Amino acid sequence: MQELDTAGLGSVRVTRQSDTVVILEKDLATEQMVLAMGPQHPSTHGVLKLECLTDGEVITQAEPYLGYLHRCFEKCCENVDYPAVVPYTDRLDYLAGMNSEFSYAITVEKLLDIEIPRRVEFIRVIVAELNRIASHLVAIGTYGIDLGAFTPFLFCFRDREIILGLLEWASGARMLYNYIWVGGLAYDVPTDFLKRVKEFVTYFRPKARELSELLTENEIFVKRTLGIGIMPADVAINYGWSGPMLRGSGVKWDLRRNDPYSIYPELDFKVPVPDGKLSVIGDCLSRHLVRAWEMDESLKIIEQCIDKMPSAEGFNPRSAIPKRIRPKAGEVYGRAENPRGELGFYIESDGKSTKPLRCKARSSCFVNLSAMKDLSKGQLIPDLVAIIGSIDIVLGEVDR
Amino acid sequence: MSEYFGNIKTGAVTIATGMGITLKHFFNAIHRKGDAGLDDVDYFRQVDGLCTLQYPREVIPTPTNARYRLYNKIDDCIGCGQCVRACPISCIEMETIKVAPDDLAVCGKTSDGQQKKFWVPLFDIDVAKCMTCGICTTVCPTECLYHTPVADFSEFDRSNMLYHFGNLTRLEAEAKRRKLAEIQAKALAEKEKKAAEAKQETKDGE
Amino acid sequence: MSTMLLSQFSIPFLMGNSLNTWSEALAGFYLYGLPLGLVIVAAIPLVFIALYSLTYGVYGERKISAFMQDRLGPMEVGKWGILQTIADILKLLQKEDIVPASADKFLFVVGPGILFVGSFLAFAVLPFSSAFIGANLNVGLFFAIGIVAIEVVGILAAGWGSNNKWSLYGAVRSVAQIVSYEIPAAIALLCGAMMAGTLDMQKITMLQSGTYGFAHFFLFQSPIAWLPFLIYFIASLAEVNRAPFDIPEAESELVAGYFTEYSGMKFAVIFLAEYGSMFMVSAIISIVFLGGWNSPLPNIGSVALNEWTNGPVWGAFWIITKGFFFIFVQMWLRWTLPRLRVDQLMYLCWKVLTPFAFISFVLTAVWEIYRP
Amino acid sequence: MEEGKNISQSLQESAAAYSIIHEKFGSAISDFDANETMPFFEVVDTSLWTEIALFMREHPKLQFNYMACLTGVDYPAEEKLGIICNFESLALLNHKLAVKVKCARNGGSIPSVACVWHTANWHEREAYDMFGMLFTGHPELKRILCPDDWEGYPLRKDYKVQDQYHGIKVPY
Repeated sequence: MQELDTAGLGSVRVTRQSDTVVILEKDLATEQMVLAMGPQHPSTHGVLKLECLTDGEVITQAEPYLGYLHRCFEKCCENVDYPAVVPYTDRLDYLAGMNSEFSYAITVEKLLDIEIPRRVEFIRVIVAELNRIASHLVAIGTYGIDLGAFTPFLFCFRDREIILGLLEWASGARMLYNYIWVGGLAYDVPTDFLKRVKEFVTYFRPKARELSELLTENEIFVKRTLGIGIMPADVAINYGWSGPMLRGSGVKWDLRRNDPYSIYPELDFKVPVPDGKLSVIGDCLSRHLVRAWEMDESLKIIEQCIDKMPSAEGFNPRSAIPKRIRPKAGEVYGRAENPRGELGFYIESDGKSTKPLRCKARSSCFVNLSAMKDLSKGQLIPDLVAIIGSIDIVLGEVDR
Repeated sequence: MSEYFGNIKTGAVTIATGMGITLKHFFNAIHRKGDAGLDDVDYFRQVDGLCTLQYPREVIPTPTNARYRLYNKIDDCIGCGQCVRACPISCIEMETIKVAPDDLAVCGKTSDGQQKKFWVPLFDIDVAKCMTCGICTTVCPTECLYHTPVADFSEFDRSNMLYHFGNLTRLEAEAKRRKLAEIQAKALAEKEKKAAEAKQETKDGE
Repeated sequence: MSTMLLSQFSIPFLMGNSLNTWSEALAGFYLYGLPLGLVIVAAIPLVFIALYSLTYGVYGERKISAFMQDRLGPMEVGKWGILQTIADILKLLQKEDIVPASADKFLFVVGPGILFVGSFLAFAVLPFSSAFIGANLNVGLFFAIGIVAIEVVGILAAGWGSNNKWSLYGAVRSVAQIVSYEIPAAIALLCGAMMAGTLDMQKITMLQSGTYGFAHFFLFQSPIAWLPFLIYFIASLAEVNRAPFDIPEAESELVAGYFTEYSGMKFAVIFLAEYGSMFMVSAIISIVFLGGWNSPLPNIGSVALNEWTNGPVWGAFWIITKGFFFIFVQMWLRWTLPRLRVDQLMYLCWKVLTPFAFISFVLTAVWEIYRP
Repeated sequence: MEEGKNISQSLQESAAAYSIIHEKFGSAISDFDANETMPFFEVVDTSLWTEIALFMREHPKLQFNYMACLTGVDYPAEEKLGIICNFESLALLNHKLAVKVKCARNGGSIPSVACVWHTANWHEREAYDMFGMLFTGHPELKRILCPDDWEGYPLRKDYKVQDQYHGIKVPY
């Protein structure tokens, strides 16, 4: 008779009877189970696979597997002209196409070193902020679903629908806009557009309030997210987190403020960070709250932009677009604040071709998700769902 | 202990608030929002209420500048091929035949009076591939290629997604091709003759 | 013979208010001197009620959720989509009945059956009107509490038999949840039983009848009856796996919990059982606290509203209305609240509901002794 | 005008940061490429790369705590592969700097900095996946976006897609 220790699975007393091991007695040891969460799972927000090692409901290790939605964005970019990359950027983060385009456009403009008409900048900011609200609405709504509240999701989609309608009216498409071009815009906005946007802002404020009453202030919701998946600020920075994730950890860092581009320096808005009163800094609730607050700030930005908007007289949205985009040889890393964080583009040009030599998208979701392994350790399965939801991944951007 | 009762109290209060909101919406369900498009002045003056529509019968109008199904007004197409080159995913396939000089009048002019110099026997758009980016429409010099606001054009058979816009039948195209070949052959012969003559002349000159 | 037959036939229609005669008459129905053992005949109306509650439960759930979410809900089948559930049933009937290759076939097949039986057995002791109860047990309430536990076996069989990790999680969660919540639920119901002094469902209901209508209901008979009422309502949500306690089938965590692998009619049976038990707990709460088949309308002077609205048929109307009201509240909660976590669920059960249930038990006892 | 001044100021900051690193490592790093769009230097002695990275993160006047991006690049003309890292001192000193590290095109390797910045972990896996350079010292260097048994490195300029993948025709 002997005792075997089976690597943390509790000890087993066995005996040998002519070469076969007979288990006499087993401790009340739990066995670890491999649980494949995804690629088809309701709460992985797309085709993400998490291979979890679970001990009961407790996750001892979770390893993300990506690439199910890999569409060779970077290879495609090397084979098309600079302006033709724009529709592909829409498809990175398909919930915030305008922001992705914006990021790409300012990157190439930095390389080209061209001046953009002011009205173009204002329109860009308005559509980007509208899209940010739309994207945060999806984030908040799907987070509700992850935690079991279905109704807020549909309220979010009801309001997002209006934003998509507005953007469709401006750009011609609902999600994949190809509206912000390198050096300008595809079209000027329709005549009544700004008036309607302003009406939307007044319409949306009470709805946002209702949403927060229904979901964010709900005690069950708070209990489900408070203190779950805490990420300290320094670790978050080391992981390269950005956007609402980083702000949720209490770092006041917003590229619109700290690395200003476009007309953001002229605008008055706050960078919301949790103060630790409503939530534990760095937990899921903080990240959720930051998103909710950011919607308010975006509304403010939109209002200011409409007030300050230069007149449309003699305005040609394509006036600054070069006839042929062929940047000088060089490299550039440009970035903008996306709803999910820093979307950067590294572009290398050889100075001869009209196609980029290398175009890399630094996706915020990809980087944010890389902390999954650390965050999920020792959490329960429902908490894992809450954490994935709070990271707010868009697999289109993770896998590119 | 006070935390314990506080928790129960906040729980009860917030749950009641949430239930109030959903109940309000429940009773609001006697209203329906309507199907105004966003370009409608009264869009935000519609009542709050059920906001979904019964799709095939009720549709939110797409704005006039919406960018969905790609359409080519072939009568205006001059066959320049810029769209084919611009398309990032090569969903346009095009074949052109140069118009013979005596056919120019038959081939006609575009609506803005430009002489067409190419027959376009083949102009196929694979709308299944098309990602409606609109790049082809911006390079089109005659603006004959454009996106229409028709958003729902699904098909049961994928081959029906291949839209043919070419305006010549195969026989016609063959005839035009042959004619062009003849003319070209003639021109070539002419050229050779001329070259030969020139050669002769230079020889003679020597 | 013929007169005997006639009398037996006409009994249910002639008996009026006298208790349980309809069902007993049906059960004791002799044809040519042979007992047809017609408990089954007595059960037929029950099954119809159950199917009705399923059909319109599902339809109601879809419509109610739609209206709360500013949607239209099902609209295509019939006017306002009223035939949607029938279309769904037809669809489910035609579906392939898949048994996973690696499933434990016996448990997989037997699971939904046990679930269904567990949820519908309790219907036997529910008095649907003064003249109709499936089986008039003198321990009816006890039977109803006990029989719910059979569901657990069905859920565990289904979850284990599926041989799917998500199903197993769902099943284990469900067992833990239902077993825990039985305790506050039972204690809360005991408060009602204590006020009635009997476990007989029909007698409990009768004790709540009177000319003042709702004022005779146990909920309004004692100043602390709202507490066991609330506790039982919350615990019953957990017992039938409704939100915010739907963690055994939490679709965003466990895909569909213990019935992930089910399809076709087996899925339909599980669904039927779920809506059946929803109605069952709603009926129990209305019987114990809200007077069952008694009309809530009081007599006002010479306007004898209470008497006009009481009787066997009215009784069935009242209890089904009350049941549906609680089903509505269950749905209302489901479409408002997020889901609790497993440990929070247990916290709520053991640290909130159970102590309060004991407190309400003691207070009810005190009230019953020293009642003015 | 305002913007122009800003950029040149950030360039000065980058240059100052570079000079600190240069002081320490001397000829192990190349000269400073002071362009306006992305000022960078190249690590000549690649074996020192992890050390330089750690120095960049820890030095009180550098404090590059944030790796914004790590890009793999193919240089077929030089027969080299490279990575470009964009660093930033986030919320501390707010200066930026980019670093290039190159290795041989066939079987080349670069020391991993995943132990210095967590960001580098997945980015290096991605660069390996797409270009095929090895990162020595990486905790788990395996493909991330492509399947594990994919052939070739897709973002190399001379990449030819495989015909069949588990019996599925690949080229569309």
